[in-house]
Amino acid sequence: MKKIINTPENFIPEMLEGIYAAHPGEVTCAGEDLHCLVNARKHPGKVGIATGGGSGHLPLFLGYVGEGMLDGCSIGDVFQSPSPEQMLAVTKEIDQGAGVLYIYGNYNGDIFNFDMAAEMADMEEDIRVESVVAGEDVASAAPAAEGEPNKRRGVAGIFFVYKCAGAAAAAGKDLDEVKRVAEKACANVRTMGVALTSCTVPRLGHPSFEIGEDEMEIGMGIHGEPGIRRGKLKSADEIVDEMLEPILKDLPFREGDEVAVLVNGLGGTPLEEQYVMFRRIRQTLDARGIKVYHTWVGEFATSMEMAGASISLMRVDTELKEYLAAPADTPFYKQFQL
Amino acid sequence: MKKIINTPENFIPEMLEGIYAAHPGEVTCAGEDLHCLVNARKHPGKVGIATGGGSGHLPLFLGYVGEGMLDGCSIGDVFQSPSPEQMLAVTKEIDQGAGVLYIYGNYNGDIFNFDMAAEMADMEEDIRVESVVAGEDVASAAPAAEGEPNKRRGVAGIFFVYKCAGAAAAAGKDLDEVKRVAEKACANVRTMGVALTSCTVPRLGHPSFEIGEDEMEIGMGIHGEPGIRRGKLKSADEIVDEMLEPILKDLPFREGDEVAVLVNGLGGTPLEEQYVMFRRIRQTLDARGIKVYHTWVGEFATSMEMAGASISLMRVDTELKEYLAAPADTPFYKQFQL
Amino acid sequence: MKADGLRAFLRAAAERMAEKKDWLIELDSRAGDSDLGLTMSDGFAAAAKAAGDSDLEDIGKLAYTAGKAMASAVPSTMGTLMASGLMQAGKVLKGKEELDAQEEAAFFEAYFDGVQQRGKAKVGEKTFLDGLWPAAESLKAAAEKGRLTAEDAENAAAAAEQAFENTKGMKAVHGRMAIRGEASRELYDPGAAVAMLLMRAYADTKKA
Amino acid sequence: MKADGLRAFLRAAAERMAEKKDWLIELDSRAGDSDLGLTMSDGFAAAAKAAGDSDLEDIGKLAYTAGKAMASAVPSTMGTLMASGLMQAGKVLKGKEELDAQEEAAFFEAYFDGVQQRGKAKVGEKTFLDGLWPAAESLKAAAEKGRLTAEDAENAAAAAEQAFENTKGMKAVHGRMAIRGEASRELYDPGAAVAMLLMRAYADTKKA
Ligand SMILES: Nc1ncnc2c1ncn2[C@@H]1O[C@H](COP(=O)(O)OP(=O)(O)O)[C@@H](O)[C@H]1O
Ligand SMILES: Nc1ncnc2c1ncn2[C@@H]1O[C@H](COP(=O)(O)OP(=O)(O)O)[C@@H](O)[C@H]1O
Ligand SMILES: [Mg+2]
Ligand SMILES: [Mg+2]
Ligand SMILES: [Mg+2]
Ligand SMILES: [Mg+2]
Repeated sequence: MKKIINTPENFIPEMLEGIYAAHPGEVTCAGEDLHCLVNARKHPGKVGIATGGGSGHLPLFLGYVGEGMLDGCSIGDVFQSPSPEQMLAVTKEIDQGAGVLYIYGNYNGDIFNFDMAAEMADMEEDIRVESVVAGEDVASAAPAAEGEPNKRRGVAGIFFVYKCAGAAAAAGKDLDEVKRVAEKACANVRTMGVALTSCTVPRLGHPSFEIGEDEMEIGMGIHGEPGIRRGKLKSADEIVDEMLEPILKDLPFREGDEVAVLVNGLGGTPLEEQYVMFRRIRQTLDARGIKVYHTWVGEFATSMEMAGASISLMRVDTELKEYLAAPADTPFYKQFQL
Repeated sequence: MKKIINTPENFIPEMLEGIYAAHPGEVTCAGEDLHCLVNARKHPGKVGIATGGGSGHLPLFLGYVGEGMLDGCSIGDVFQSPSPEQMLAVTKEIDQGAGVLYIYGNYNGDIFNFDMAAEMADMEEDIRVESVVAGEDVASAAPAAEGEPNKRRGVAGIFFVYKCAGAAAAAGKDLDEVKRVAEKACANVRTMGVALTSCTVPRLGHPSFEIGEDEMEIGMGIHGEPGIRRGKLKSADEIVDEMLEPILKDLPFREGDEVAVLVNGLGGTPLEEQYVMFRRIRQTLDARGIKVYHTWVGEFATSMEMAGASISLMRVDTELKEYLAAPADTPFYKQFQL
Repeated sequence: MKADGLRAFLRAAAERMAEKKDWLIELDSRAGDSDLGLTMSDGFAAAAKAAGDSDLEDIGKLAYTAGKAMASAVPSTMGTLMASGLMQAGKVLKGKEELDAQEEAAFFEAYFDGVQQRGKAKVGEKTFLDGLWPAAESLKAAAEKGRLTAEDAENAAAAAEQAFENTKGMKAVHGRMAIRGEASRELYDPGAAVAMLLMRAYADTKKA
Repeated sequence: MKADGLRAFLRAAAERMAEKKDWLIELDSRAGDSDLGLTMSDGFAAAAKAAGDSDLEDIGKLAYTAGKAMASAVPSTMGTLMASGLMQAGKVLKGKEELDAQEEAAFFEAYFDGVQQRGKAKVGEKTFLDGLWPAAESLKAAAEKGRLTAEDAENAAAAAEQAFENTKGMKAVHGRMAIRGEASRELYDPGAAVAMLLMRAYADTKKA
């Protein structure tokens, strides 16, 4: 385990100290707890949006707190959920009288804690909270049957959900409307990942999983959850084909559709390789008559030093495009009006 | 070597195809050669700024071509200089009648090629070209004696040079003035790096250097050039101290100075760890009475999948702050007015 | 049972979890992320401490307080579920300074409900619920006779132990273990092991 | 020497570089980035091809053309330096369709100057210049007598060979090898090896 840290125990608190020190005036902490990060600028009357989850995924989660995106975020230790108390502290801090929307990924621990926090916000603080749970990893489960809960993991595609909901809230929409936009984004996004190497959780000190020197795992989750197929490392084009096919089939994405594309590096895979992947994605989309509205390439949801990448597509219409196009300004994510 | 590529030979051309496909309307290529990338938007009468160098360092070099930064860039294969002909093609494309400034790193091959390109631009195209060579890696050589050439490598600190010169050019300054600003930025920036793992040049197929499972090299260059000291991996605070001390001594940075700080990930080191590093940097600067004007943390000049980081400090005054604060918008780097 | 009885129970639970920490880590490492030993020993220690530090006589409020302490100490899946169990028991028993046999059995029923409502799992889906359910049922039946003895508690603990054994063979549908699909049948459920330790701690308390 | 002589010389240089490709890679791998074998064989092949494809009779223009082809084919340190050498020779000899002995020696002097001006190294700093310089001097002296024979070329090649041997012991101050500091004294300079092969190719041409 080769990490630039002091001790595993202090890793996340020290990282947070660094973040507050680097971005004064942009983010600040709610109460005394470093794990509760909020936008330093307040917008009276605006719907608040909070997220949260385990650490180790920067710029996810707290990196999207800022203008035009989210208002607050609570984070736990590496790959561990923050507590309901922390979520509540963020909720109280960001509520501007218009209620709060939670947007987070579909993981047991996060769901339980956000649900408990929502109950506490309602019972103890009289804050109306709604929740949207992102789960778009097509490799993680079959699509949910009518009336059944969605079992799919939430991964990098949540970026699109944040972006659209954040823009809707910034545009002054009310809680129901912001929630509807977030749900619409969720319903239209699909993701698939590939992992080449494991990361190491500092407290554990050993790689989360074993993977051969010449192997890859298609469909693996961002904590090392098993994917669809373990096999020999193939060429970039073959890897992309194997990831894109299930994504396209799932929604499905059809000729004439317009999509936003996100190529996301998991941490250890250079930007150069991500662009080699996008080249193939673009070729395939062109060949299928699927139009690309806009492309994002880079690290949006990582798994510390894990090598690998994910591809997310979101089908867009005029409304989602308008929200995607709106400017955003956080310490970790900046976008001018498209 | 675990890379998401097709073949080593096609790695860079395919990456470039991906970049052009992902950012239409922002960047375009000069002539027919993918390796010659220019801003798609032209600004008549503006001084053109070109850079260039080997591939494998994204977002360096081509990532800084865009509004408020650079106008064009030629790149070679991984860690290989582009040719004078390619540099000339970029020069011709970006010249808007006000001349062109080359800003690039202090490497033999790049110097020879840029010099040849400058001669060709002068002789064949009647374009006035000036050059500023960035070399701020304090680990790479002693400071140049009076009248002697600077032997230091140019590394991540060149970002500050691009930013300041780019803002000066965008503000309508003439070639001499933009060159003066670039030189001033160069004179005030210092960098030091640390490497934890090697990267692998795809064509070679083996790591560029050997390094033990528990070792680090302080001062190593971004192509694996030897540093100051190879030793056991230490704690984040100790590593930062060992890097920061020589930087502070070199200029020197003194009590009362104001600085811009850049913590740069080399590719394989997660953002989380970079912020742990910044925490210590900030503590030290605070203790020395050195004021931080603004902080940049992230990947600005990488070495593909190499794990490690560098720290750059630039001493700033009113003029440099004004140029740093100006907005910038490239596909890889976005900044709102500070 | 009075408030001090609940304090003793939580202390015993914390001791049991601490004692079996490595075993829980081991169980969880096969299926999940190896954190269960740490979260359960830390979580019950936090609950026991919160209860010990409080001078509440109201058993319901005390259970609720202990649950909240657990939730903020260990916000993992099982941490939050255990907190939800304690908090639900707290809501149901609020206002009581002493529990009769049926109320004592109801404590575990409410605990079960709290976990069930939070986690939305059903019995048979290879979770903590499968460990707790037979024990809670056994206590409920025993309480019909008007008092709960050390032997009744011992029987409940034995039922939980058997129930833990029975999780081998079940297919996981929740949490990280669900990822293993059919292969999960070969593993014991770590959450059910926690239920067994919890009932064992209850038997310890009744014996003392 | 006429234009066709230059074409033959460049062809011979390309052959020599191709033949010694692995050896150059090996030399460069100890000090640099192992690319020299590839860049020199590709670079001289490009120069030879450009010269072969052109029907210029002007030796100066032909050398310049070959140099430019080399520069765009292999923009590495040595690629650009060799291109600069050819281009400088081209500038000096522009307008000549046939070289007399002194002009033929001047070709190598100009080549030396081109490399020197581009790279700003001095003799003794362990570079290509140290390999070429004694050979160019030797040809210049031989040319005093009015003609340059195969034997003169052979002597120049031998001088370059000796000069290459002498680079061991010198301390590198340019390029990647300079990073090694004092330790560079133990290595031969790969660029000087190229000078030796170049002069060997010249001797080949004069013999043929
Ligand atoms: N929905 C659920 N309801 C009840 N228990 C659950 C549920 N999901 C998971 N569990 C229990 O949680 C245990 C794992 O707990 P824990 O290690 O905290 O989870 P993780 O570390 O994966 O978040 C499982 O063995 C199972 O008994
Ligand atoms: N300034 C210079 N002038 C002349 N020759 C030089 C100079 N710098 C380096 N060289 C020569 O270049 C050789 C290395 O060439 P090359 O492998 O192309 O360099 P690199 O791959 O390091 O860019 C050295 O052995 C040396 O002879
Ligand atoms: Mg990275
Ligand atoms: Mg676990
Ligand atoms: Mg070399
Ligand atoms: Mg080279």
